[in-house]
Amino acid sequence: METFIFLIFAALAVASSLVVVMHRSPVYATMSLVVTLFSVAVLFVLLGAPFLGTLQILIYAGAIVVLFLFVIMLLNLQKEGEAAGRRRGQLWVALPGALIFIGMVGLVFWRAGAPDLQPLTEDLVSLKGLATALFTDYLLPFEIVGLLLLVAVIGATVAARKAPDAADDSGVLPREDFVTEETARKEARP
Amino acid sequence: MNPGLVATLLKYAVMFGVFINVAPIMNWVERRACAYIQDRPGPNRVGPLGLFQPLADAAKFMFKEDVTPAAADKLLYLMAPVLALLPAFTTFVIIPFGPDLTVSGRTIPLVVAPVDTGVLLFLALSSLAVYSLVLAGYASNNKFSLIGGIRASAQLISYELALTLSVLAVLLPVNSFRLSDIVAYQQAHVWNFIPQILGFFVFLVASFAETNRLPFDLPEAESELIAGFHTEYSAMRFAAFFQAEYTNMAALAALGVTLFFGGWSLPGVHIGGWLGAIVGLVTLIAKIGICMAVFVWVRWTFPRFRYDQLMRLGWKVLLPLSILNLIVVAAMTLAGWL
Amino acid sequence: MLELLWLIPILPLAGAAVNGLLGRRFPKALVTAVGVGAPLLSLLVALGCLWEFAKGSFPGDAYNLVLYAWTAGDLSIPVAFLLDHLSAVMLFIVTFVGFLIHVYSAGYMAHEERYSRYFAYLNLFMSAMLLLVLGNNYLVMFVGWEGVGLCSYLLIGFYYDQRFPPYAGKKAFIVNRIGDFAFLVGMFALFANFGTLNYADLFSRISEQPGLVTGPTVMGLPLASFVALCFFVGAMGKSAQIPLYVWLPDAMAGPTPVSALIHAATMVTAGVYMVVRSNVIYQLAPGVSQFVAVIGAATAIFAATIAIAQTDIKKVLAYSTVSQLGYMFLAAGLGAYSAALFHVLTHAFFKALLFLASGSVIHAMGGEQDMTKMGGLKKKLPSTFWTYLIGTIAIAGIPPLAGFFSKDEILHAAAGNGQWVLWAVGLITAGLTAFYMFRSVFLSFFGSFRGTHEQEHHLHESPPSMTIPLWILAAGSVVAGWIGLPKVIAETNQFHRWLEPVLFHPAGREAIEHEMGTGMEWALILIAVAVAVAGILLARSMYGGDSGLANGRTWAERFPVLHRVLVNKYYVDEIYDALIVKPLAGLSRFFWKGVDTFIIDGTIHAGAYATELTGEFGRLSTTGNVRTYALYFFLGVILLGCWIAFG
Amino acid sequence: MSSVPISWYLMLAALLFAIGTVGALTRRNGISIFLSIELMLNAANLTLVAFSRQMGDRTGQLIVFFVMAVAAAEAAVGLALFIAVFRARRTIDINRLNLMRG
Repeated sequence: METFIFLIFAALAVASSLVVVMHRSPVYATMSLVVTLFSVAVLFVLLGAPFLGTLQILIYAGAIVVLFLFVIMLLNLQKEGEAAGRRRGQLWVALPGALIFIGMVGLVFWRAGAPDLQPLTEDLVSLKGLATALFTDYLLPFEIVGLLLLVAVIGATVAARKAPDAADDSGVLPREDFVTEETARKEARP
Repeated sequence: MNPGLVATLLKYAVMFGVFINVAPIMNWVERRACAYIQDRPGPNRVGPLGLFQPLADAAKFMFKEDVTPAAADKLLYLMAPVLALLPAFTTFVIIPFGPDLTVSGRTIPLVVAPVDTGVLLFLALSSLAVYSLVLAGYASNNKFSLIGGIRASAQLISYELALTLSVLAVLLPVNSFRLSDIVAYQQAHVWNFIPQILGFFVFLVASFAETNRLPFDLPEAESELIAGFHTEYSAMRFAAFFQAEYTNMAALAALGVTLFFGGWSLPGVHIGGWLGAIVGLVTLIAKIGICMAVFVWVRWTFPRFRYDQLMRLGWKVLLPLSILNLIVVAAMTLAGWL
Repeated sequence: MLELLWLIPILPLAGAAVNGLLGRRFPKALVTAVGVGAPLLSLLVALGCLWEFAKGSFPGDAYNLVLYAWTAGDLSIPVAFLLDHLSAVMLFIVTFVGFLIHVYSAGYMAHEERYSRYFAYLNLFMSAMLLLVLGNNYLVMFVGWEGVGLCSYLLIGFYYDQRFPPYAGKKAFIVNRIGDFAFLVGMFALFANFGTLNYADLFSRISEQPGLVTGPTVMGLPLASFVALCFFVGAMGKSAQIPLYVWLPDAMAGPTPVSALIHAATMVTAGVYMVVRSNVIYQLAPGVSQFVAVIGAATAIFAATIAIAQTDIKKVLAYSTVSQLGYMFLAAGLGAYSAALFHVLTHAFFKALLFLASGSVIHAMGGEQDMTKMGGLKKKLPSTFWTYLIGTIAIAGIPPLAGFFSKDEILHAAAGNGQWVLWAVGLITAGLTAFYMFRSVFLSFFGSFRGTHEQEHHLHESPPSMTIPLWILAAGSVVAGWIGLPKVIAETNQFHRWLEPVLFHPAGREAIEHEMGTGMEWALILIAVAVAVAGILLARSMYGGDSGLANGRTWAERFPVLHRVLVNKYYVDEIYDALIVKPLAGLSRFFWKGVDTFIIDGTIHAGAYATELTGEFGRLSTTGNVRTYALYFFLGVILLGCWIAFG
Repeated sequence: MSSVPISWYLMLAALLFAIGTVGALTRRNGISIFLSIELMLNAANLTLVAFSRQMGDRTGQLIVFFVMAVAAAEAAVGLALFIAVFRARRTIDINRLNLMRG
């Protein structure tokens, strides 16, 4: 049963990740990534980490990828065209590299054999244990990650904001879905 | 066959039966209530009091032509309604609808999926609902739809934060993600909306936004975006969106009553066995019904927000309020008052 | 009451903070209320404290109030206030004169745009000055010392939108810095040897064992002499003695009340206060004391001669201040510390009065400071004229006004010590003082008006907020001297007796004054008064009447070289410029062009060029395309992985 | 119950990682590169969880948690940068953003 589920979702993950990498439309690529993420989440649950599986969906699929999609639509990105100067060379180096990498890992496992998975312990699955470790032994990294997120929020806001003077000088109307009270009043003035 | 699997399938069948019927019933309720509020009769031709109106609508949806715009992205256009239904019909699996049942020596918890990460799973699944709106908007290849889709993604992400934080505050004193534990806690103490009234209001407002209901129906705003992301949809695909919207509402209402109003339980009532299960289910349905009525009432009473107001409310009012609520509840929990 | 001592400096500080931070938004009346109210409250508290102090309702000679200890590692400096007989006198001068000048300022600065800023600075000055006076150790004094320096800088450059004032402020700051440096070095020397800067600890240990300071040497000098010299160099800067006096005349670029308060009555006397405070050390360094006296006398006569030729009324007063400060140091150097402080007290009254009255004149003249354009103001500005005249008589040393008594005591000390040269210099200076002060009176107030018609039309007496302080100060200028009547008139010198607890008399250096006969004393007094009267009469004969200005010109033409030298202030600024500023600038330019640009930059450029050359080759690998870099990275990872897996 | 050997999980992770790497190295669209990087991060996460299971140590799971947080931060900042770049250049084609060419 477990093997069966693993095989299904592993195949799904590989297939969808190939779509992510190969499809020329960013929207399809993004949606395929959701499938990959979902498959990996299932594998997390199989490995005895249901909390991480849920988080994977909640954070990755529910927030991060939505953000990708949001930006794709905001910029209205179209399919990657066959523009001039396409670099084939890049592919001919990257592909053998990736194959070497896989071969390398495979060789390591071929040498080491395939030990069975350790049995699942109650302690490993329990949410309480995870939370306790997070807020005691790993409190400092946790705080640092919190700080990192705060910095990222501020940085993202600053980076994505329109330059205030440029917006005023160009005389270009703000985009309609971002018309605020102030800009509306400014426009109304003769 | 595995008896556990059978029980799960049966439980799912019960909940599915409840939630699939929300949309037709609400269709009728909404139209009649709207008419009542606007001082007009509303649909009253089909059957007594127009009660068979939903059937007529369903028939109409089935026989209408299913149009796909020529410039649309066919695959995504097809997937969007399906994606809308998917979270709608999975989220309710974690809602408990009665006390534990003992059948031939086996204890069966009356919840479809009694998982440890209960509430989180609900949030995770419901967060996927945004994809259908965004994809529908994108695939239609129509600027109104696209704007509706962008608005939907921004709005849903923004209000998810406040919603999640208000839910987290409920979990703190209970010390568990399982909704059945939360119900048990409320049975033992008092319904959560009393100590956490602030959290409840944040939850209420955020759930209006999460379901794209007025006053937060910016993604579909008829007057400016025609119908937003589902402008191009017709016939059964439109019906799927319709169904998904009401099912989502019902699921959020179910979560709300479970978190804040004791779920299937009633204060002072402790009945076990089959009777208890039935009473629990009926109580849950009744509570969901009251919540849905509030949804309808609010929809026809409030005007729509402007987009910037919506964002300001979400980030500058609800989010700080929910954080405040979380801090207060955490402090009270630490102090042992909850 | 005495435990409220800390309020005295804090109140003006609070006023400064309020006006400085919020004053722009306040209405003018509120700014005035805060700016004048804070010194008033401070004055009231100070008077209460002085009353308690005079009653002596505490053990010992001095009252100590420790606020908190400033601690850094092993070092602990208590921030503490001290009220003894010496700081009591200074406290009275600063709060009383300071308050009057604040009142005057409210009228004088009424039309000033930066009104609130002015009061913020002035209050801050009060606070710093009080800190200087009240501190119970040298470090607290130094904090106040630097604070008043800062405020002086800010207020001299108050009209910063004009050309000259910012320059003058900078000059004052830099010149003072030289003195401050010496002061600091002196403090370090004391601290290194005693581990404390507390007056009481230091002085009691020194007076019990004078060997502690006369024994060890620093740079070839006995410790006492070294410290005394350092402190005196500090005082030279702050109190404008030769050779560091040059900033004070330029400081007149600030508003006139500021000149009165900071550059006449209080701040510039801080040096005198410091020397008197350190009298224990100076008594043990007789050589340095003699040096102080000589410098003081030289400054006195030097400045007085310059003042004769000046036509700017404020410049006359400024040089007169330098000259009077020279008197004070003369007294301090002679060991007549009470006489020095007595002169500080009387000078505070009459010099503040003179400055304020001149301010009133300038106010009436619409900003005109040149006496050659005045004349005949007696009738138009009666209050101003009478008060200015009282101040002039006081400074000229005519009995029974204040200046006479203090100046007489200084001359008496010189004669009593047998220093007849210094006595003669002081006497000549007294005559010159009487001459140039009456010269300014005759030029400004007598004769006929020489300004423009428009100015004449606008002539008006100043408002009461300005004239009332004038009259109060005039009264002070008359009576302030009576607290220190000389022996020949009164039984004992009250002021002398008051200061007795803080003065130190080492064995073998008693003053000789007791041995002088009464007749001799009367003779000296008469000579001094006669010289002063002669100066006045000379001024009247030269400058009295309508032809005063023309007479002056004739005299100037008779001695063209002398006149030019005096008008140009002995070319001291030019000499400093040629001897110090120019060579320093040249040296800096050498370091800039020669050392920095050529040697240092050249080395770096060579390195940079080598780097650039390397970069020219290295850049071939950077395509600017992120993916290329990522590819390098990936290949590196693979190689590393192979090495780990198979190596 | 037959259990899946850990090496299967790890091989799968290696495969996903390789796919992500090739994507990141060959795609020209900035967003696509980002997606590939997310893929690589997920492969790493899978490895961590698998080893965590095998070693019976939950540190691996905790690190996955941190990786997710960092990925969220990275996505927020990265996408904001893309918006800014797009405003200035009207494109997020990586090949055309070569101002840093030596």
